[in-house]
Amino acid sequence: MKRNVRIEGKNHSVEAERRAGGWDFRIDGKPIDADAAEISPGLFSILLEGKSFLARVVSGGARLEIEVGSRRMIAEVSDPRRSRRSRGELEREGHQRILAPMPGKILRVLVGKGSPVEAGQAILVIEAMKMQNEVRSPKAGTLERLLVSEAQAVGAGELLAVVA
Amino acid sequence: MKRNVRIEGKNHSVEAERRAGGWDFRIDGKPIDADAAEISPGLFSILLEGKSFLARVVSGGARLEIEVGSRRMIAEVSDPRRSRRSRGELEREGHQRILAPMPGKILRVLVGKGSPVEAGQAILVIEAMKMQNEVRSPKAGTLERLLVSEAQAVGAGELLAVVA
Amino acid sequence: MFRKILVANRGEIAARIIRACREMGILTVAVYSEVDRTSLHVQMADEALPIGPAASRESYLSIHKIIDAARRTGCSALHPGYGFLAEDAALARACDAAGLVFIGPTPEAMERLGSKTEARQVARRAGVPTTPGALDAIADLAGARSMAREIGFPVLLKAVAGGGGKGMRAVESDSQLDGAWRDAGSEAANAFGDGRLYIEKYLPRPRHIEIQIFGDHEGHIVHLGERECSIQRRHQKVVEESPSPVVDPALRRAMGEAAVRLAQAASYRNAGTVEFLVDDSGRFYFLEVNTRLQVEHPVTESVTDMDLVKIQIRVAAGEPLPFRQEDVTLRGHAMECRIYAEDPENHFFPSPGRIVSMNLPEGPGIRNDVGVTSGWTVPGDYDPMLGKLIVRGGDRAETIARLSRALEEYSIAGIKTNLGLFRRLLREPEFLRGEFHTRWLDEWLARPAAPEPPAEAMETAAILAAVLAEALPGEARAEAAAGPTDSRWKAQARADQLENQPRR
Amino acid sequence: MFRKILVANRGEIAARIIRACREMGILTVAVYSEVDRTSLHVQMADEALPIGPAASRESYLSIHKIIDAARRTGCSALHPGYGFLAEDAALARACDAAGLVFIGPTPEAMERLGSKTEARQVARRAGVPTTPGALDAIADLAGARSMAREIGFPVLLKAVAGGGGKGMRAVESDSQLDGAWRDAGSEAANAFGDGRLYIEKYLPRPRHIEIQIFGDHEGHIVHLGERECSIQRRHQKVVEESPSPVVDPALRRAMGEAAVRLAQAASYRNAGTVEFLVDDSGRFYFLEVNTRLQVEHPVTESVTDMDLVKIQIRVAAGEPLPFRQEDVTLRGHAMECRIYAEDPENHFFPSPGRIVSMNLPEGPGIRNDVGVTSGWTVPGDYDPMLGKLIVRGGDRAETIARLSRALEEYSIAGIKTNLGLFRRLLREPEFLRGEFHTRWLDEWLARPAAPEPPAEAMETAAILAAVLAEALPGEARAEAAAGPTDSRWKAQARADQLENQPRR
Repeated sequence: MKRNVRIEGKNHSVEAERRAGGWDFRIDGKPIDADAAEISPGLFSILLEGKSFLARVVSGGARLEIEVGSRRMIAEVSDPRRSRRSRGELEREGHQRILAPMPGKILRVLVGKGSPVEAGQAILVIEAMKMQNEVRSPKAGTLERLLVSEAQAVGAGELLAVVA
Repeated sequence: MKRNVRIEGKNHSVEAERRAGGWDFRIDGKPIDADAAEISPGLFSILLEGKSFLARVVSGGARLEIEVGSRRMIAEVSDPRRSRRSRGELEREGHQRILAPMPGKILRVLVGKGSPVEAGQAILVIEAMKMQNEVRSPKAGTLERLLVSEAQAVGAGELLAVVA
Repeated sequence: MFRKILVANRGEIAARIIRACREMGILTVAVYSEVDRTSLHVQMADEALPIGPAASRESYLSIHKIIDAARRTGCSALHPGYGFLAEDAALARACDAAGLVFIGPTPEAMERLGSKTEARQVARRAGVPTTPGALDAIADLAGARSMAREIGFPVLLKAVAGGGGKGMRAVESDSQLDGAWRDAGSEAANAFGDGRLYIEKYLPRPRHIEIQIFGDHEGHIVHLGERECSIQRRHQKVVEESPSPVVDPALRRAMGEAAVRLAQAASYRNAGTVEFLVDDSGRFYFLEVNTRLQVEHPVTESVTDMDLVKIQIRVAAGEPLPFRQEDVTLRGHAMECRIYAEDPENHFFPSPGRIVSMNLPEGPGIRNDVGVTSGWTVPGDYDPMLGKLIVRGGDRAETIARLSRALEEYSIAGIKTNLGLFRRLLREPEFLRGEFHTRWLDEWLARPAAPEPPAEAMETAAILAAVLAEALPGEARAEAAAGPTDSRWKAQARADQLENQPRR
Repeated sequence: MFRKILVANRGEIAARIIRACREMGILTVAVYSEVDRTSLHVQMADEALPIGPAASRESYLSIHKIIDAARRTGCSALHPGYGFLAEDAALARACDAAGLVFIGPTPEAMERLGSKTEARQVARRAGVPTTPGALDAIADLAGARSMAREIGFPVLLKAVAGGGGKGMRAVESDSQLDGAWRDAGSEAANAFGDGRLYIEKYLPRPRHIEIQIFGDHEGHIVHLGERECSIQRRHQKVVEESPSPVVDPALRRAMGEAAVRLAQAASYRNAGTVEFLVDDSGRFYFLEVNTRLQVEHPVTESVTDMDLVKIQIRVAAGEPLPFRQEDVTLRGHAMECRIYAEDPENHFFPSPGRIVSMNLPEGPGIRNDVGVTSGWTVPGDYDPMLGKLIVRGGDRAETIARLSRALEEYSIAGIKTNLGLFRRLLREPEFLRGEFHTRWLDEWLARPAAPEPPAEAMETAAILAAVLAEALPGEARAEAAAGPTDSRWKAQARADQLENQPRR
């Protein structure tokens, strides 16, 4: 199989082929002396030219968060056969969707629908885990949509508001 | 669903019905004030009239080995709709199959095919984990079949011999 | 001794108390809210009773429900842990009324020391140094201004009923006093239902060093040495250690004796902590008393080889302290990290959710006090602390080396944690030299992070893991690699739009 | 200090050594056989090299391959752990020849003390009491008979090259001597390639108590107190503790000084253990010296707060011992259980296979030294020890209570373990009183087990778990509940047809 991987600001093309007892890897066309084994879900033992690394996929989705030793890296993996547009492309420059960063309760709404907002201005406050978390506007503009009200429970990733 | 459970030498009929947020149980027709939740594979938190038990299914198959606290019990579960004959019934009294108790290597065969054997007599020796394990005949009779030879590797549960 | 104890708490401290009880042959009753049915403390207890919905006010903060649970299960005592109702004298009184032993100080001592100004008065009378400032609530802004001028700016406005940095403001000059007085007062009123404030001298770069004390029914009071708790983020302790890098035997004795004098003046019983600020020159000033077991009690347990929860229970049952002051000796060094479900890379957002997998460090010198398990969903309704990692070693250097090793072994997948923060902190020379104060961590976090050294092989390993994680089939693995809400959340986090702060 | 160390072992001891190295900033190289590619020690090391197939002779016992791996990776030292090549002077010599530091004693000391008769001679010369009997190999049966008559029956035939009960026979009377001589000789020849035997007086109910010693290049030799190791199954230690319930300070000093004298006589360096038998009246007799780190070293670490592996490495690097005899003080109590993949309910059959899930105990006073992980397949090619649980407490009673609590938290699913044996043992009054000897456990195991008290609620809980485990869908759970080969195996086990014994 072939994948594109973006990590630490660089793009790599990776080929992985199964063979008896493991995998053959190429990165950017160069064969890699590597042996990778999945120890448990998300935990990989990787031997690279005799060096032993334990790579942990600690959270996933489009951007995988991977710890190797005490080093933390973000990797984006895509399948070159599937042409898909990045989130950045999909997200219109002019419209910024504000999502709930965690499950919680809307404690206060600080800006009314249609009001102008500054970049960094607090729009609402979510309470989660005994903490008040202010959700701020990523840009200057107008609060075009406001989808929640005070005391409402919200789930992680739920759309809260749109700034245009 | 309905199951028969044999545990600590007694048979029970058990009914379990899903309800919102849990299960309703009856044992031998009597409703049980119980709340059971699976915490992780094989690990169950069971609240019985307010008492908290952690039940661990540590090994499975036809006879489940279950630990509750430091108590170890063997439970045999069967579906009353499926009539199945027990291993005991299937296993002819006159023929005893001798299975490998662990993966290992046949170190020595002590009795030849067709030879008479005493109950408890060592038939062969398997080496596993640096230990020599003598496999003994469960009954007096004749070694009717011998399916392995010295230095052969065997898997757990593999048929080694039959005593008739 | 008690036959059965109700544990009026959840999470790691409930598990901690249950373990102590089990080792003493005492039965335990857990209480739990709806979202905690499968939590560790319910699994571990002998009995478990539901006490209501997720909201603390209707479950873990309901004195009525908790006393009722204790009565129904035939408990003879109650351990409050820390947080929730642990410092609420009303719970202690309700226990008395219900014929239950409250495992902690008397309600009178809790009340007297719970008021910050009254505690300062007790300290003064006991000859314990306090920061210059008020011994009573300040009546109004004019009173605040005159006191501030008397002791000299900078000053600190603090809530009389306060704690945890709530209702607190540092005031640099006369011109800031007006706004600070108003903000702190309303914050205190919101948090404690008591808006009264007092003033004390502001120490610019103090250390927070506290003394563990213990008293019994016979009036014996001893101290168990100090804990260094200066590593704080926004007034919340994050790393604690014992002994403190700046406390020598003479200072330990002086602070310990001061703490014991104060406790004697308050007729203190059971476990408590006397907190001090210590300045550059080794002068110490009384800060406040915590009338309960502290989160960080394991560092003291590690260097004294004592089990503080068991001693709490014994003393509450009327037994005398099983040792005298001269029997207490500190040996080795211990350090604790508080593991939170939060994202240090993104404004320390709380990060509730399902723990897909969890690997704890093991081996010599490691103690894991954890309240969660792999596969469990951390609810968003409570404090984000998942547990504590406590490490002991022969000296501070070995302890830090061991803690670094342990943090490399530690992994929690599925939710964000502050493990990475500790790994970074333990490479920081100032931390390693023990050169810090209560605002050091906030300042350090505000510094631009040093770029990580290049590590091509680690990158390659991460690339291979990423490809396999993304491409391989397998339900279990897929689950680890992709929490459904997680990626959306991170998209938001990246936008760097949020700011969080302790609840007022 | 060394930059990089090769760890010539596997399992928990390899992980233990790697942890010590990591804490010292030393890089580690693991070696592994084909079946150990995904084992814990390979995951934890900085580098890992394959050294051959599963069979030990072609991998972990191959001096050539191990030296070669060390050379190729640029190691400057090698730690042998215990077992495998740890007591093989040929490895120490090969290290010397390859310019590697062998972390252990000199090959000369290993050889001299590895011969049981030579070690007895050294002991005699150093004024260390030995059991009456031969100081040299016995030439023939006639010689054996005359020596046996001289010291009086019962006697013990032992292999000169022996250890672990191999080539050993207790002889009650003259008439048994003939057969025992033949059996022990051939067993010794099989096990050690050396059939020579000697004779010593058989002590009927001795305790096995050993002294940890340490020597440096400057000739300083100290002891770190004793370990009580009388709980043995067929000459294999199962539970160890320190201090021993029967050793008082005077006996500790006497045994410690004897061990140090013996070590001095052998110019001993690095860690070693002098084993003694102790009779009812507190008289002690030299048994043998183990010229390596012991499996049970953590109990000594727990009561001394020292890290023996780090001291081993420092001493091997030429550093002097970092403490003197008077600095060594024992504090508290520690006990260790060796967790084996074996079935105590069925003749202690080895039980290799896949670990479906594994929950380790945590909290105060717990140390887990484990060499396996959840999901890993324990190979059938090596020793069945999975790891060790070490518990420390203020005294023996607290340690046992804590160990009981820890064993209740411990669970390993998928393979059989001896955890249940320990749970039962810790309820046994004779064990609790410390009244045992080296054959006590075998005798106790032969006694009919006391019937368990009725526990209807536990049965009900088990019934519900059984029904859900059997009936619920879910791949992961099904896997836990039914190892495919497991049920067949158990059918066999039930038939009670087997008997196992240590390999000769």
